[in-house]
Amino acid sequence: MNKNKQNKESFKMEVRLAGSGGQGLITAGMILAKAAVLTGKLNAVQTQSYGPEARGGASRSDVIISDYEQIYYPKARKLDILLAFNEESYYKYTPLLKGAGILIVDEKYVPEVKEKNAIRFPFITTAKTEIGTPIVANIIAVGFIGGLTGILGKKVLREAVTTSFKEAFRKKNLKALEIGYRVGGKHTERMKFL
Amino acid sequence: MNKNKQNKESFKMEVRLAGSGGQGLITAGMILAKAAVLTGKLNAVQTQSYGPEARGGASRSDVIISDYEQIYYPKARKLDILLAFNEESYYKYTPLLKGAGILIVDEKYVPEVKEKNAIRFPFITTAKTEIGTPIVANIIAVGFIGGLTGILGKKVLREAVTTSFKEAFRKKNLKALEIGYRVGGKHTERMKFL
Amino acid sequence: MGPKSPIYDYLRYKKKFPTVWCPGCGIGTIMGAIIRAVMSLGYDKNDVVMVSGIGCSSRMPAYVDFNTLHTTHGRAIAFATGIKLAKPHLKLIVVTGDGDGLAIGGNHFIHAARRNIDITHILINNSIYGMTGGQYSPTTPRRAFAYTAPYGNIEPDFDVVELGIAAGASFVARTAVYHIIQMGKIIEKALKHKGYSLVDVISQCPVLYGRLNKMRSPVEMLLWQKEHTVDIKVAAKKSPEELEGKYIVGIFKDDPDMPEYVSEYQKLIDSLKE
Amino acid sequence: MGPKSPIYDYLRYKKKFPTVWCPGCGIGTIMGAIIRAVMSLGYDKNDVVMVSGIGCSSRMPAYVDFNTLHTTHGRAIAFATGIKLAKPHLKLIVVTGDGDGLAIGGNHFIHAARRNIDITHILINNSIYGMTGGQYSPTTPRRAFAYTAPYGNIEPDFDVVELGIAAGASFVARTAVYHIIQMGKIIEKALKHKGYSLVDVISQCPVLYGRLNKMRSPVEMLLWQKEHTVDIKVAAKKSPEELEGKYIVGIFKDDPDMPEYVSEYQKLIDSLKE
Amino acid sequence: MPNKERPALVQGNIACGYGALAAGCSFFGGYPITPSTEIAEFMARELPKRGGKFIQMEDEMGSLAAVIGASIAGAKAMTATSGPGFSLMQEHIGFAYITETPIVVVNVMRGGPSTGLPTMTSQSDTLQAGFGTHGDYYAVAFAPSSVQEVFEYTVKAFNAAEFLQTPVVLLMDETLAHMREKFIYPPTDSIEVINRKKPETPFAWFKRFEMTPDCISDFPAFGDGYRYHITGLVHDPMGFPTAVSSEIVKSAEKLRDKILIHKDRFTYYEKFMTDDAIWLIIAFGTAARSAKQAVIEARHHRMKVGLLQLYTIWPFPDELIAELSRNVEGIVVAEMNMGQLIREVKKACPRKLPILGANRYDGVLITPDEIIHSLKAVHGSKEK
Amino acid sequence: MPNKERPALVQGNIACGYGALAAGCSFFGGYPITPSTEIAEFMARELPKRGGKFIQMEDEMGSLAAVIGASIAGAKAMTATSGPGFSLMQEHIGFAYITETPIVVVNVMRGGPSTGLPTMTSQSDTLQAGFGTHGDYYAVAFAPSSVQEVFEYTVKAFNAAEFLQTPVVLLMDETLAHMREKFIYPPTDSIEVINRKKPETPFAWFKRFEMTPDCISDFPAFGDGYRYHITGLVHDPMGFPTAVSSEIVKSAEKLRDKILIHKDRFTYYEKFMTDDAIWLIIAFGTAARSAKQAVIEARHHRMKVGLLQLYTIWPFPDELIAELSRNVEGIVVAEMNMGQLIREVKKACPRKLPILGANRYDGVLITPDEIIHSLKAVHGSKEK
Amino acid sequence: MAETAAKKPKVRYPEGKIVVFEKWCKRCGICVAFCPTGALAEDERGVPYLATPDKCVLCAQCWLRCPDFAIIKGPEIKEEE
Amino acid sequence: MAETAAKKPKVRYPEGKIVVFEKWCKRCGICVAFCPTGALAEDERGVPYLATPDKCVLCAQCWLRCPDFAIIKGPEIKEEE
Ligand SMILES: Cc1ncc(C[n+]2csc(CCOP(=O)(O)OP(=O)(O)O)c2C)c(N)n1
Ligand SMILES: Cc1ncc(C[n+]2csc(CCOP(=O)(O)OP(=O)(O)O)c2C)c(N)n1
Ligand code: SF4
Ligand code: SF4
Ligand code: SF4
Ligand code: SF4
Repeated sequence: MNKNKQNKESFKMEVRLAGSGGQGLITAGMILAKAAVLTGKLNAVQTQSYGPEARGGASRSDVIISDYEQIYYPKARKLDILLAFNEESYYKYTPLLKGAGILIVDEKYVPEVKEKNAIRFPFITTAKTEIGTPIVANIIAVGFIGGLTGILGKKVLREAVTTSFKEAFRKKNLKALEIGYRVGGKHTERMKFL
Repeated sequence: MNKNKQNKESFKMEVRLAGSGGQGLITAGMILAKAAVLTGKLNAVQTQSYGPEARGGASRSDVIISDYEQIYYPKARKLDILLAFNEESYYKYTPLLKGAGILIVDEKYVPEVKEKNAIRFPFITTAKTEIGTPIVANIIAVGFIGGLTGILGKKVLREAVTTSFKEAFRKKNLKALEIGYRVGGKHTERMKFL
Repeated sequence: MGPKSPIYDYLRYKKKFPTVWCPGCGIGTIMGAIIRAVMSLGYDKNDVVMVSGIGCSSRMPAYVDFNTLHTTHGRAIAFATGIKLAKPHLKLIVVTGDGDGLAIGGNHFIHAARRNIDITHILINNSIYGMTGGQYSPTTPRRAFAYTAPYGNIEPDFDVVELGIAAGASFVARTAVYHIIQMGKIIEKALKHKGYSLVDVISQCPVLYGRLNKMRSPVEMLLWQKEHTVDIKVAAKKSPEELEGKYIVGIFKDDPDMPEYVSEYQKLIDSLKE
Repeated sequence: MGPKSPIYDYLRYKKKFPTVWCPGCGIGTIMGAIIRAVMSLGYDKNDVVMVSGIGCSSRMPAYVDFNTLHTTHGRAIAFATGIKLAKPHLKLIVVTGDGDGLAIGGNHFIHAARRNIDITHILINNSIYGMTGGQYSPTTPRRAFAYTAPYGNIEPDFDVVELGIAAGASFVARTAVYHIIQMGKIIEKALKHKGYSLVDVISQCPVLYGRLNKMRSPVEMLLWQKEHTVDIKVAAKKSPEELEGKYIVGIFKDDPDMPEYVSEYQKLIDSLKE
Repeated sequence: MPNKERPALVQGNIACGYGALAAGCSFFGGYPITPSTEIAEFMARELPKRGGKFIQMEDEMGSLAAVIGASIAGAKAMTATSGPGFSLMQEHIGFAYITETPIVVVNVMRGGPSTGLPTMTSQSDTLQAGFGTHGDYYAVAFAPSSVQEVFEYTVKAFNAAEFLQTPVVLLMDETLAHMREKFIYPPTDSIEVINRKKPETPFAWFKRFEMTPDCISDFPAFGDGYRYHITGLVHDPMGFPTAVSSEIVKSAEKLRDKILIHKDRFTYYEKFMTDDAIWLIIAFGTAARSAKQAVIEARHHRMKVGLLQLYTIWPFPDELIAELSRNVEGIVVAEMNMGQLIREVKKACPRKLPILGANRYDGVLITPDEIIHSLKAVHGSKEK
Repeated sequence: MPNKERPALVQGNIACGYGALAAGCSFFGGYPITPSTEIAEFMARELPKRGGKFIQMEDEMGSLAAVIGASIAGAKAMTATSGPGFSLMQEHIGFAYITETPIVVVNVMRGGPSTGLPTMTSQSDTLQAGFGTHGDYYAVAFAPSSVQEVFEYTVKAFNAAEFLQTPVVLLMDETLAHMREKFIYPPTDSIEVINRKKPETPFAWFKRFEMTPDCISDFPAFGDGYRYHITGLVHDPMGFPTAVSSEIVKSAEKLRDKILIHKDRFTYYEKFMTDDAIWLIIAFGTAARSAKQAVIEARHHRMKVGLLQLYTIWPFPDELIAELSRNVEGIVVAEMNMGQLIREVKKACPRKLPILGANRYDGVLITPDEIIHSLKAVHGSKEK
Repeated sequence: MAETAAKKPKVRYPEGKIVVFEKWCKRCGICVAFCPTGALAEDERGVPYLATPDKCVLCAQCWLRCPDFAIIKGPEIKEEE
Repeated sequence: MAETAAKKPKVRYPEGKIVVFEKWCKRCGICVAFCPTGALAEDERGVPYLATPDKCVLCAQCWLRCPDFAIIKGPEIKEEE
C-alpha cells in the first residue's frame, strides 16, 4: 500500500466518477470500491446520486477508499481524483478538486479543458476501437485509476471485475481493465503530489 | 318555569332513561331535549351510550335540561330522575340518584324495587293495551316525565313529538304522550323535594 | 352444561352466544352451513382458519371454534393469503360482507382470484352496509334505498359472479340463504375445491335493507330470494326477458385444472432445490 | 422558436422535451395518438383534463398542454371521478400503467367501470413496473421474467378486457402500439363514447421488460406485438388453439345505452327540483 | 334543515353538515364509518337538492382522491371519517398538502388503535392529525366542543382550507358527534365565508405555485382556462417537477411558512377564568366541557383554577402556552387518550413546571372529578 | 449471498436482506417502491431457495396484511417500503400493534410529502414512524447508519419484534440504502436470534393475551393446536372484544407497558466523544456519519463537541437525553428534514438549553460543514 | 359465562323431536314460517315451540334455517344439569 | 428553456418531406425499421435521416410511430431563425 507516499498518518482517497446515465459509472465506482474491500486491508464506500427520475438522467458515483476503520461522511468533498465523461460533469465538479487533485477527462467528450495538468484520454473511443464496444469504457477508467494510483493491486481489480460480470461479458471487461491499467500506470508520478 | 320551585338561583335537571336497545329510549331522550329547546328559554343536551356494537345491546340516554347559558359536562352525574325499563338499568343506575331524586320504573320489567318511594308504572303494558303497540311506551315515558316535572309545557311536548315522527306514526305517539302526561301529572308533588 | 350436538363442538357457544346479529339476519344461517360443511368434510378444527374483515358478517369468526382472525375492513383476503402461503396445509375460509369484500376489499378479491390461491371466500351479500347502519354497497341494486341513497341508488351493482370469473377464480358459485340445502352443498364443494373458490351468498338484512326497501320481515325477505332466484340449469332454458331481475344460482365455474398459487410456489421451491 | 405543426400546440414542448422515457418506449407513441385523437375531435384544450397516477406512463400529463394532474400511485381514476362529477363538461382522460391501473389501482378501476362514469381510461400495458425498475405486474405473463420474478413469474395475468366488461364498463377495447392506425381510431372512439371507456394498449418497455425477456430492441418488441395480436374479426373465425398465446385486438364492447353516472346524477338533481 | 327562526335540537354530526353547506361546500366524497356516518347521510340527502354532489366511493383512498379532484375542479369539498379511514387517508392528505389543494377532512374520533372501540369516544388521533403523513408536514386542525361550535368550526375549517390552500382537519369525538344540543342558526350575513384566491393575471404570466410574500398563490379551477400542471412531486412555481436544490428548499418552505405566517389568524382558543388562575387546565373537544365544569367546582373549593380551551390544535399554539404558563404553578392537560396533547404542552413550556395529564382511555367521556383529581395531584407535586 | 470468509462490498438494501435471513425471516410480502425495491428483489431471489415465501402483493395494505397473516401462521415476516407506502400501511401497523403481532417494516426514507423526491435522501418520516397510526400507539423504530449496521439492526428489529410481539420499523434513508460499503459477515454464532414466546400451558388454560408481569404473552401460531381469536377490536385476555372499562384500560396499558418495561433493553445508541463535550450533537442514520465527521473537525478547532448517535428512535430515549443534556451548554440536532427529532429533544431536556437544528431538506445528505455551522450558531446563541 | 346457554329449556319439546333454546332465540319467525308441516307455532312472546309434535317429521328445515342455533334436533341432545 | 428545441436541424430533410429533430430523437430505430419504402436510414450516430428522399411517400408511419415527436411532416414546418 502506498500509504507512505501519502505522507500522512492515515490514508484516504476521494474519487468522483461523473458523466451521463448509461455510461456505467456507477458500476465503475462499485468495482473500484469492491477491489479496495477485497484487499482485506482497505475500507471503501461508494455512493451515487440520481436525478429526479428513478432511471436515466445525469449519473455520478463517489468512491472513498481509506485505511481508516470507519469512513464517516460517505460522499466525496475535496476530490483527489475526478473522472469526467461529459462536459457538464467537468464544469460542475472540477472546482471540488484538491490543489493537487487529478482531473481525468475523456478527451473526445470533454474537448475543451482549461486545466493544463489534466489527464486526457479517449476512453470511449478506445473502448470502441480496441474492444469493439463503447460500454466497456467505464472499465478502462477503472483500470486507469487503478494503474494511476497503484493502491489497488491488479489482482484484486481483476477479481472485482470478474465477480461483477456474467461469464459472457467478463473477457471484454478484463481486457478493458488491462488497457486502462497500462495507460494509467504511466501517470503514477502524479500521485506524489496528492 | 318552575325555577322557583327548585329553590335555587338557577335550574338544572339531569335525567337518565335506561333500558335495552329497541325500547326507543334514545328517541325519548331526544324528544324531551327537543321540547326543552323549543321552549326558547331552556337549554338542553342529550347524549347516549352505545355498547361495543354499532347496533343493538344496552341503551342509555341522558338528558340535561337547564336554564344556564351553557351546559358544560354533558352527561348526567347525580340523577334527578331515573327511568329504568329493565332490571339491569335499575341496579346499575339507582345509586346515582340524588337524595330526593325520582326513580321511575316499568313495574312489569323491573318487578323488584327496594326503594319505597319509587314510582312504578306499567309503561309497556299500557302502550300495548291502550294504544295497541309496545313501541310507544317510550313516548308514554316522555309524557310522564313532562307531566311529573311540569317544566315543559304540553304544547312544546306535543310539538316535539309531532316533528319527530312521520305522519303515519304521529297520532299514536301523541296519544301516548297524552296518557303519560296525565299519569305523570299525579306525581308533581315529588318535585318539591328535588 | 350446555347443549350437546356435534355442531356445538364447533361453536364458542359458552362464551359468545347469543350472537350480535339482528333477529332474522341471514349471517347466522350461513355460519351454520359453513360449519356443517366443515363437519361433513371431517376437517380437523386445528387446521381450519376463518378470516374476516369488518362488518356484521365479519363478526362470524368470534363464534366458531377454529383459528379465527377478525382483521381490518376489506383486507381479510390479503391476510388469508399470508397465512396460506406461510402454512399451506391450513384450510382458509374467508367471510366478507359485500362492502367488505367488494367495495374497500375489491382489489384483494380480484387479485387473489387472479392468483387462484387456495382460499374459500364466502361473500355474504346482503346488498347493504349493515354494521355502519345501512349505506348502499356495490351490490345494492339500482333504485333501491339506503341511507346514503335516500332518493334511490343511481349506481349499477356488480355481477359478482362475472367479476370473479373474469378475475380468474377457478370456482365461482352463487346461492341464497333461502336455498339452504343448495347453499350447504355449494359451500362444501367450494371448501373441497383447490384454488380460489368464491361463493356469493344472497343474504337478508331485515332491519336495514329490509326496512328501507319495504320488506318488513325476515320471512318476507327469504321469500323474495325464492322468487328472484333461478337455478342455473333452469335458467339455461329461459330467455333473457324471463330472467330479467332474477339472480341465477348454482355453480358457474368449477375448474380443478387451473394452476393454484401455493402449489406453483412449491414447485418453484422444489425446482430450486435440484 | 420551436417547431411549427399543429400537434406542437398540444405539447409543452418548450419546457419539457425531450421526455423522460427511454429510447423506443411506447408511451410517447401513445401520447401522440391521444393528442391526435383530441385534435381530430376538435376539443378545446381548456376542456380537456388528463389525470395520471405514478409510473413511467403517468408522466405523460406533464408533456401535454391540457389541464393536467399527476396524482398518487393507483388513484388517478378516483381523482378523475371527483373532477368529472364537480365539472361535468370537462373531458376526462386517465392514463395509467398496468401496475398503476390494475395492481394498486385495481379497485378504483372496477368501481369506476361499474358506475360507468364518463372517463376515458388509457391503460398503457407494458407488462412490467417500469418506473421502479422492472418488477412483475398483474399483466406480466406467466413464466416471463422480472426482477421480482427471477425464476419466471408464477402468477397468471389479468385479461384486462374481460375484467373491464365484467366490472361494467360500457366501452372496452384492446390495441397495441404496433397497430398505430387502429390505436388512433380506437382512442378517438373511446373519447367520443359517453360512459367509462377502457382502452388496453399493449406497449413496449424495451429497457426492462425487453431486456429481461430477451427482446433486445424496441423494433423487435413491436414485431412481437404484430405477431402476437389478432384482430377481433379475424379471431372470431379461429379456433381456441390457433388463438393460444395471442392477444385479440379491437373493440369488444361499445354500448352507448348504458346509463352514465354523471348524467344519472344530473337526473336526480333535476328530479329534486320539481 | 334547521328552522332558522327558532332554537333547535341538533346533533353534532348534523351541525357539521349545516356548517359545510353554510361554508359553500358542494361536494362530499366519503366512505361510511362509525361514528361519522350521519354526516355522509346528511350530505347525501341535502347536496343533490342544491345541485351539489355526493358520492360514496369504494374506499377512503378513493374518497379523498375524489374530494381533492373536486376541489381542483373548483368545488368546496369535504369528507368525513374516523380513525381507520383517517389512517388510510394519510397519503392523500400529504398530496393535498403538497399540491396546495383546499379540502376539509372531518375525523370523528373513536377508540383506537385499529378497529379499537368503534362506538366509543376518544381523542386519540390528535398526534396523527399532526404527523400522520410521510414527509415534512405542517398540519391545520380545529376541534369544537359543542354542537353550536361544530357549525362554527366547520365553517372556519373551510375558510382556513380555502385561504391557506391546504387540507384542514376537523377533529370531533364520538360524544360530540352524537350529542344533541340546543343550536341556533346564526344570521346568514354573520357567517364569514372565505374563498380561495383566483388569478387576475393573464394565462401567459400565470404560475400556479408562484412564490408570494404571504405564500398564497392564485388558484384557478381546472376548466377556467388556465391550463397548468399539478403533481405530488416536489415542483417549481409552474407546477413541474424539480430536482434543483434551491427550488426544492423554496417549495418546502413555502408550504411551511404559509401555515406559520398565518398562524395567528387561525389560532382559536378560549381562556376561561384564567386571569387570576394559579393552576391551569388545558383541554379541547368535549374534554374541555368536563374541564370547565371542573374549574367551576374547583373554584367552589377555593382553588384558583383556569382553563385554556384550544380550538386550534394544529399548528400547536406554543407561544400561547408559553405565555400562560408564566403565571401558573402547574398545568393539567385533560384528554381522552394516553397523553398526546401533553407532549406538545411540555415542549411549549419554557419553564420547568409540573405538568400532569388527566387521561381517560376507556371510551367514556372524562369526568370533572377526574380532572379535579389530577389538579390535586399537580398541586401536591408542586408542594413536594 | 456474501462470502462469509472475506470482507465484501455490499449495498445497504442488500445488507438488510442478509440481516433478515440471518434473523430467520421466511416471509416477505411487499409492493415495489423506490428506494427500497432492492430489498424485495433480493428476497424474491433468496427466499424460495430456502423454502421461504416471497409475494408481491397488489398494494401496500395487502402487503402488510399478508405479512401479518404470515406472522400469525408462525413465520418471521417483513415488508419494505418508502414514504407513500408507509402512509398506506398505517392502518395495519395499528392492527399489528393491537393484535401483538411481530412484524418488521423497513421504511427507506425519501423526500416527501406525497411523491415528493422519490430518488433522493431524507429522514422526514421520523415523526410518522412514531405517530402515524390512529389511536394511542407506542412505536418501536431503529435506525442504522452504515451497511454493517443495517445488517445488525435488521436482526435487532426482528428480535425486538419477536420479543415484544409488536411491529418494529427499521428506518433507513436513501443514501444508506443505495450505499455500497465494506461488510463483514459476522460469525454465525455471534448473531443473537430471539424467537417469540411459545406456550407451555395446555390449550384449556391458554389465553393468547394473558396479562403477565412483563406484559409478554404466549404466542402459538395458527395451526399449532391452540385455537384462539384475534381481532383489531379492543379485546380481553382471551382475545374477544370487550367494552368493559377495566378490561379496555388494562389492554391499552399492557400494550404501552410492554414497550416501556423493556425500553432499556431495546434502546441502542452510541456516545461519540461526549465525555468532555460541552456541545452535543444528536443525530441518527447517515446524518450521524456527517455529524461524526463534524465532531472530528470541530475538535480540530478545539471545540469540545460530542455526538449522541441514536439507533433507537422510538421509544424516544428521553432519560438518556435528559442525562446528557445536564453537562452541556447547547445541543444541535442534525437531521434531514425540517426539524422532527428536535421536537423530542426539546421535550426531553429538562433544562432550558439552546437547542438548534441543523437541517437539510433538499434531498441531499447533510454535510459536516452544515452541522458545524449550526454548532457555531448554538455557541453564539449561548453567549448572547 | 355459560349462563346464557345453561338454563334448561322448558319441556315443551317432546323427546326425539326438536328443541328450542329460548335464550338464543331472537323470535325472527323463520322456523315457524318454513316448517313444511306446520308443526311449529309461536307462543305469545313470539318464541316458537312444537305445537303439534306429531306433525314434526324432522325434516331439518327449522334447525338448518335458524340463524341463531336456537333449534336442534332432539335425539342428539342430552341436557345435563 | 426553449434551447433544446431551438437549434435548427441540419438540412438533411428536403422541403416538403419529413424532418427529424435531433435534440429529441433518442435513436430508438423505430422510424427506420417501419419506414415502408426504405427512405429513412440511420447515420453513424444512430440518428435517422431521409437517405432517399424520393422514396418518401409521406405515409405517416415514421411520425406516427416516433415516440418522441422527433419527426414531423415537412410542409407543416416553418423553421424560423
Ligand atoms: C377502513 C375502514 N373504513 C370504514 C369502516 C367502517 N365500516 C365497518 S363495517 C363497514 C361496511 C359493512 O358492510 P358489509 O361489508 O356489506 O358487511 P355487513 O355489515 O353488511 O355484513 C364499514 C364501511 C371501517 N371499519 N374501516
Ligand atoms: C403508494 C405507492 N406505492 C408504490 C409506489 C412506487 N411505484 C411507482 S411507479 C410504480 C409502478 C409502475 O408500474 P406501472 O404502473 O406498470 O407503470 P410504468 O412505470 O410501467 O409505466 C410503483 C410501484 C408509489 N409511488 N406509491
Ligand atoms: S344490521 Fe343487517 S346484516 Fe347486520 S346483523 Fe342486523 S340484519 Fe344482519
Ligand atoms: S422503463 Fe420502460 S416503460 Fe419506463 S420509460 Fe423506459 S421503456 Fe418506457
Ligand atoms: S329461527 Fe331460530 S331465532 Fe328465529 S324464531 Fe326460530 S328458533 Fe328463534
Ligand atoms: S422513432 Fe423517433 S426517437 Fe426513434 S429513431 Fe426515429 S426519430 Fe429518433
